[in-house]
Amino acid sequence: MPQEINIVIGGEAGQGLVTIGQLLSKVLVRAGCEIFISQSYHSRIRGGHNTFAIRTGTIPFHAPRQAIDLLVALNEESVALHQSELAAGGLIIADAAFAPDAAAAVAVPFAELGPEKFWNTAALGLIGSILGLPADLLFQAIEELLGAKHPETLAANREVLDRSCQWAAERIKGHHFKLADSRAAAERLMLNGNEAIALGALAGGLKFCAFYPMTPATSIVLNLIAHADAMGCVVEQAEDEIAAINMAIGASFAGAPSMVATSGGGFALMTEGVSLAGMTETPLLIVIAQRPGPATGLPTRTEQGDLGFVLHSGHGEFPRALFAPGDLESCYALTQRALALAERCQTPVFLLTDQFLADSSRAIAPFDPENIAPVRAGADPGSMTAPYRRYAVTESGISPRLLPGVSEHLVVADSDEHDEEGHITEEQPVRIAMVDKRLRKFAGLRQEVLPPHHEGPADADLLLVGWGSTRGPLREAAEILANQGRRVATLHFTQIWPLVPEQFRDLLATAGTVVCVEGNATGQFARLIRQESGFSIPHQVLRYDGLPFTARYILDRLDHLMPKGAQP
Amino acid sequence: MPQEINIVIGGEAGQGLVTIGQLLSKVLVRAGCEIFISQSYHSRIRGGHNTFAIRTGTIPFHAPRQAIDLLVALNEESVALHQSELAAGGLIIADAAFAPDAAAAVAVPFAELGPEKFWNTAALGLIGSILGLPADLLFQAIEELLGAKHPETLAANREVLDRSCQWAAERIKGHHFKLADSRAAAERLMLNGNEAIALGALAGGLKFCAFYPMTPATSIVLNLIAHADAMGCVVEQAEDEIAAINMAIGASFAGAPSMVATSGGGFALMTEGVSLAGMTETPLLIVIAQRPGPATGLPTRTEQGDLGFVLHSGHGEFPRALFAPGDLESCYALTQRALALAERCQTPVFLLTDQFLADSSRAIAPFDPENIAPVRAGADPGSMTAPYRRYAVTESGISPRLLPGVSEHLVVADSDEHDEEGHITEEQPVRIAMVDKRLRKFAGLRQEVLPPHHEGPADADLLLVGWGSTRGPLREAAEILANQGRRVATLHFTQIWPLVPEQFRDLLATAGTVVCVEGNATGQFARLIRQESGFSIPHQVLRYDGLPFTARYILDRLDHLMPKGAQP
Amino acid sequence: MTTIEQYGEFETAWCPGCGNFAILKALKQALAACDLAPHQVLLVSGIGQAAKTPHYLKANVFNGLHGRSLPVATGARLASPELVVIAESGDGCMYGEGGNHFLAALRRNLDLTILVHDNQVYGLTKGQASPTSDQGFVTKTQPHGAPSAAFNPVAVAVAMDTSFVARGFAGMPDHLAGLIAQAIRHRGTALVDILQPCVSFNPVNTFKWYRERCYELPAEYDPTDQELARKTAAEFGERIPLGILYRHEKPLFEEHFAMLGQGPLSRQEVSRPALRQVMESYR
Amino acid sequence: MTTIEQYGEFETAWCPGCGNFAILKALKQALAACDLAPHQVLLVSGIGQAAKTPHYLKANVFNGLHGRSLPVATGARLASPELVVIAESGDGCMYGEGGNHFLAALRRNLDLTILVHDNQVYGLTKGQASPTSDQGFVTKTQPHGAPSAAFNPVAVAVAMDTSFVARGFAGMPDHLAGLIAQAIRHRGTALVDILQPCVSFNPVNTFKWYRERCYELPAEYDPTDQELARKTAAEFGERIPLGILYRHEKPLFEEHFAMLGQGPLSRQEVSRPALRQVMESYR
Ligand SMILES: Cc1ncc(C[n+]2csc(CCOP(=O)(O)OP(=O)(O)O)c2C)c(N)n1
Ligand SMILES: Cc1ncc(C[n+]2csc(CCOP(=O)(O)OP(=O)(O)O)c2C)c(N)n1
Ligand code: SF4
Ligand code: SF4
Ligand SMILES: [Mg+2]
Ligand SMILES: [Mg+2]
Repeated sequence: MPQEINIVIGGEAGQGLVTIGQLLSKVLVRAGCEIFISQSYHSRIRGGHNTFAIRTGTIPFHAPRQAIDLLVALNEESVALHQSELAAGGLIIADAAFAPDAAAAVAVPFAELGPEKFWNTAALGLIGSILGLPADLLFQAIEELLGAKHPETLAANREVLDRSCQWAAERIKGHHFKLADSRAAAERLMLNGNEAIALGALAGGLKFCAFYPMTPATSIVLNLIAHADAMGCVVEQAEDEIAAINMAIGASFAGAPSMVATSGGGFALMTEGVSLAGMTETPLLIVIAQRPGPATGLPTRTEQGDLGFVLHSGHGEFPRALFAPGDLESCYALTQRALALAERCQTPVFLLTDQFLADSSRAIAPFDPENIAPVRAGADPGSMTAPYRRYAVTESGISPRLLPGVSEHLVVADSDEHDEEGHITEEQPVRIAMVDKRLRKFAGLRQEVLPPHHEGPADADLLLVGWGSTRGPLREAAEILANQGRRVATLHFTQIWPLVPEQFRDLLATAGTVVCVEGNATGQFARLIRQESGFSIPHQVLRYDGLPFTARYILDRLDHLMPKGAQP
Repeated sequence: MPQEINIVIGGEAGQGLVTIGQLLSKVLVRAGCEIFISQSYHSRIRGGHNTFAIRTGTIPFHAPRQAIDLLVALNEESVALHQSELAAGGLIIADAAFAPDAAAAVAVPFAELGPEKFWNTAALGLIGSILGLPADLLFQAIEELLGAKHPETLAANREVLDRSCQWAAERIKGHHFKLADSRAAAERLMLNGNEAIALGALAGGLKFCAFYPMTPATSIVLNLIAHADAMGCVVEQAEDEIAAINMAIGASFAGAPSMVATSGGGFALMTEGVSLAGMTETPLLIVIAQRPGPATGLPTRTEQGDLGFVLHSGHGEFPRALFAPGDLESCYALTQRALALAERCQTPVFLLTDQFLADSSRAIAPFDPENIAPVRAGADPGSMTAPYRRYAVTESGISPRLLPGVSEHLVVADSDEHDEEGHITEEQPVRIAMVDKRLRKFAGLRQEVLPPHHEGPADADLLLVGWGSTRGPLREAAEILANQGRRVATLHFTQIWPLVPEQFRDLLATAGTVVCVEGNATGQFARLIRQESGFSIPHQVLRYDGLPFTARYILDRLDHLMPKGAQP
Repeated sequence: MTTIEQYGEFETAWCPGCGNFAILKALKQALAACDLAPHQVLLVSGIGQAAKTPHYLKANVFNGLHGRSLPVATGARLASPELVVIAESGDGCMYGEGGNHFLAALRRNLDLTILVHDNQVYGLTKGQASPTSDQGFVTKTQPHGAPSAAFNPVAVAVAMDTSFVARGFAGMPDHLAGLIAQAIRHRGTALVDILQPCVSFNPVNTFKWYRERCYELPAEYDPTDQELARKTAAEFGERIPLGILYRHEKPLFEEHFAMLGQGPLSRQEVSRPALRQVMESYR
Repeated sequence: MTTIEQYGEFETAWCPGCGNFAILKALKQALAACDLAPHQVLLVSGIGQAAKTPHYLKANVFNGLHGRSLPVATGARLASPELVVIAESGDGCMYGEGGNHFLAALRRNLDLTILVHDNQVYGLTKGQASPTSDQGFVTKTQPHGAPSAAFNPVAVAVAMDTSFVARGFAGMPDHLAGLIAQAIRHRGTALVDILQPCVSFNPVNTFKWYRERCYELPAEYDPTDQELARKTAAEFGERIPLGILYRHEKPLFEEHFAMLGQGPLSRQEVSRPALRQVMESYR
């Protein structure tokens, strides 16, 4: 019995491959399997070639796999595009009309299994039986989807389902795709990265979000909206991104823990607002889900190309922090941390994700809704002595923040350089005091930096360095090499700014070969590491074709760095 | 006779100090003196404390001086604010009403010299006679200003002028402010940095500029507009900065060498457009006149705080170049170079200046209007084979650029990732080819990088590193130290990106103490140097109070770096 | 009972003779007339001479970016429904850089007051044409005269069926104070475009120029008649109507957000049970 | 004589049944009717489903950023007065993200055609409310219905005295082709708002919905009567008028730039003597 199976469903947008995929995932989770789902789609509503990939088995997965065990091709194009990726012993399920005549191919007479509108159910049945999933579990999923309203439709579906399972059981033999039964708890949450961010935000006390739709960030907001009423969170679609960030700043000023979510192009329009948040010292969470640029680029693909831009965004100088989650758990945790940090340091905090992390799902252990510490905005007016000074110069650089209207204290915020009370000034000494005050907050930020996560021997021959969404593939590549007996380690960053060289300089220095793995064409993070630590990472594995990293992709490019013979 | 005199006229906006200053400057230039003018003003139209400083003498100056020889105080505030800056032997000229009773003060009974509306003329007469400038030269300047329309006004002015000169000649004695006569040619251009940029742009072939008003960039555009009809340049005030940059991109696409000019906050709104220019490979000159941020900051002051922001502006990855002129001559030359480079490499090119350089004037040798090589946009359609491919993949990365409408070839530009013809694509191989093509242009840019300007011994004990507008004060500080027998050198950058470490790494390494001097609070250029060369500059002299550097400011902060006794 | 004195007296950075002084006074008068204490009020402005106004009276203030007063005001209003929110800025700020927010704000109809100091010029940046500059208005940046047609904010506001549309004049401060007070009291988005002579950069549209043209809408004028309002709002030139051009009630934007019924968001706790249910939904 | 075939046939990324197909066809028809060769035309678009249109016919194309088609078109037009410039995009692009440019373009009156595929929804991003979505329109992002009032582009355009204002419908392609042709021929800025059913994300404003409401303006309708135009343009709901709502000549923006008389800027040399004089002026 295989430890894992990589199932890829391919077809056109609108053919229902997502429905099949989601039903199948649900059943797999209930059957106690681990799963990792990644999606790829075109920037169009109908047509185009899309895939829904499910990597499932008995061990947890954190990255997609290239080699396909079970290819479910809903159209001919899918066969053409993916046949070559079939793993040894792999299987292609396709309609008799266009199934290739290859040993690995199963030509399915869908027409015989049922009328066209039930072919999704048929496909589900086939896959289910190949994987040895109980038909009842499959049907239950369909039932939940369709609801009890139309019993006759349900009955018809059940018929097609059974017929298909049967057909598969008889015709598809000699394949070892029956999944070993796994211990994974059935009671898990099925989340993708954007859903985890939305949950983190709500758990962290988010009360306001303004946005302008932009792939791949929109689904974060969709999830906030779905729960807005239940959680008392105001979500407003703004007229543009400039409005979005200024609304969030206004809401935050007035006491609502606030965020915006966008992608590179939309974020570009927010950069003046970022500077405003820095100057007015207004807490703000800015979530950027990256996609390949420049400009419109590849709207539905993935990249890590906006690091330098986000890190330097906004004119003038002010403190900031930047997080880049590496998995669902950190999407949830870091969003809460970022919200709290923004409020505490009264400055913009960034969360940098990308389409890969946004759209890839796993079934994970539920979060504990009791174990949260939601942000509460503003200080207690009672503790304030009059006249209240919004920008009182303090040692930490953090001034007491009151909310307008909650007391008789007047709160004055200003985008011009200002005095302690918030009024415009051009006095040089005040200017210097205010710049120093704002920058002192940076020292505070530096004190609570999350160190990078190091796995493996400190004196490894090979050290793979990465940040954000590459965590899964990075670790899988390392594991594979380790299993081949190589002394390999990974160093993964989830806080990108501030960077504290003391936390990692030695690890870089003591390791043998150091390779930086990142999803862009110019090695932005490697440059940042050199800027902050002076250490030049000699090797890079880069990807900028819009597709996510896989262990295979990394390993292939490591080959030339490895002593021959030691090849993976 | 003194080699130089530092004259500061202080008063309220609206009191006419700029008129006095400009008239005086004109006369000084005609008298063959070298001059350096710097202005300081508040962000308001009337009132506030402004100064017009003229540093004049027999040697060329490239920076303002702190110590004042001749303070002309048009109001009491000016006395209070600047009395302490008076140099030994310095003189204060003020109305009897508020002149301090100090030895250095001359109480002038302006009322006796003439009616209030002529007091500017009176002040001019006083200063002129103190400096020993011929009254006729002074009067000629007034004539040119007022024109011949009202002979009676002129006569009245003449009277007041003579009376004032006389008064000064009799009452103000024992001061050695008579200027040594100088050889400087009278036939010079009086320019400030923004005027030099405008001239450079027009000489470089600029045909289109779109802008949204923003201090301190607006005067660049004002100068373009003043000559727009004569030079056949279209200048349009856009509805906002987003429109400005997109208009410029549209105009450039259609064949007009184009630019935008703004300051940090306005530029923030342009960053998406920067990315568009990078993706569509549209030539564009972007001029950014810096002022202190964040946000609105200090609108009328100076800073070098936007370097990192500009350098990383725009989402995604594409090649760019960034220049930062250090004086009027390089404002003129680099603007032309930037325009040409943008056209040749079909990518955005930046010119980074600031309020100090923008508003400080000098009298300089005229530029040669024959010695120019204006940009001509686009390639020759005749040379093209059909089908024309706007983004044909080439070795240099530069594709033949045709202009729409000039031939039957169709020109297609796209902000999405595109194929060679310019049409939307999501094909991975095409994506990779296009990213590589665009980035190959970076190699071309690297080949023609202007090396930093190094002055002084290669193995100096002290190396002062700077960029952009700090050139003047940097060199003056070095000269002063050199005159004290110190082995000091300066390394000044006017091209900030790309950086070619081979051009300067050794100089940094071999020098004794290295100090980076820049007008911001976080040492942005020093960070960039480390990022690109790995070299950490150990010392910094920073300024972020909104005022320009002076030699004095730098020297005071170098003190602690110098062996005692060797103090300047 | 709030008095105008409670709003204080401050030194300004305006030119002597500027129309802004009268507007500032009218605003204080209106706030006192509405019996609002300074801490109940939030003034949001952009950047410009007009945008400095909030610094010259006692109130909560957010002086943000050029052109962005409306989004900030919108966010603040949605976060804290108890605040009386007034967005105040210049014509360039509101109709130029901020044009898109102006359209969106009128479509939203939050309970919000919009005061525009309309001097038909960019003052703080020294006299470029603004969206409301008369076509042909000559400036240093428009030596051949402003090439675009002037923007008529009240005509557009009426065309967009804005809940409250008025025009005032700095030369008639008491009338103006009355308009501002009614705008603040109005339930919905209220626009007051205020003709404001700029003595430094607008030599054309002076106090005299406006006085010769402005007339008060007659008592019998019916501001609820949209067709009449369209016609009247279009009038700007030889004669300029002052007063409430158009007024009608419509549903407030706030009503679409149930949670705003519970007061300021800052006072609303995160409910663990609700969060648990939310998480369950991802099972 | 140009034929519609010269504009070619291309595979699109649109959904079967989308209103865009008819608009694309009408555009080609209009261009052929105006006897324009592909290389004489520049199509400028933003981002969205509508904005993909220029990729589906032969022409010069600048497919720029979401919301920014108008400034790019403006710059291109000012640089090259010989190009026939058409800005084409969706309702979100033109009236949402690009709202401020829409206002500015109408004020400028360049010789420019603006085609808006108005499907009252954000299509490419999968169905959020757009500025023209009916108030209350339910989407995933507006589960309680769009909270803002719908933007009426033609009403605002008429209020701004735009030179040419028309509304077409994808369900009447020949009528639409006629409108587009007249818009292109019109000397000045011409807006054509095109009702375009989105079969994937707008289940409300369908072909049927529009058919039941749309009516052609009668022959006797006088598009030069602004008061009538204001009234007619305001009509959108039970009945929706189609045709040229408002039309009148006014001076072209281009006329303010003498150098545009000398043809494309790319062909104009830098004059050394002129430059010398310019430099002299700094003596
Ligand atoms: C993004 C941005 N662009 C430009 C500016 C420069 N700026 C400051 S005020 C102003 C115009 C002010 O005009 P208006 O809004 O009419 O106010 P007024 O000064 O006339 O009262 C401009 C363009 C800025 N601060 N920010
Ligand atoms: C600055 C920016 N913000 C957001 C987006 C995402 N986006 C792409 S198309 C679109 C909306 C399209 O709606 P519309 O203009 O009506 O065109 P349609 O797809 O309906 O034809 C959005 C929000 C973007 N590409 N750029
Ligand atoms: S510049 Fe004009 S608007 Fe500004 S303060 Fe002076 S007069 Fe008033
Ligand atoms: S989503 Fe709507 S607008 Fe876009 S192509 Fe499909 S039907 Fe047309
Ligand atoms: Mg104004
Ligand atoms: Mg649309």
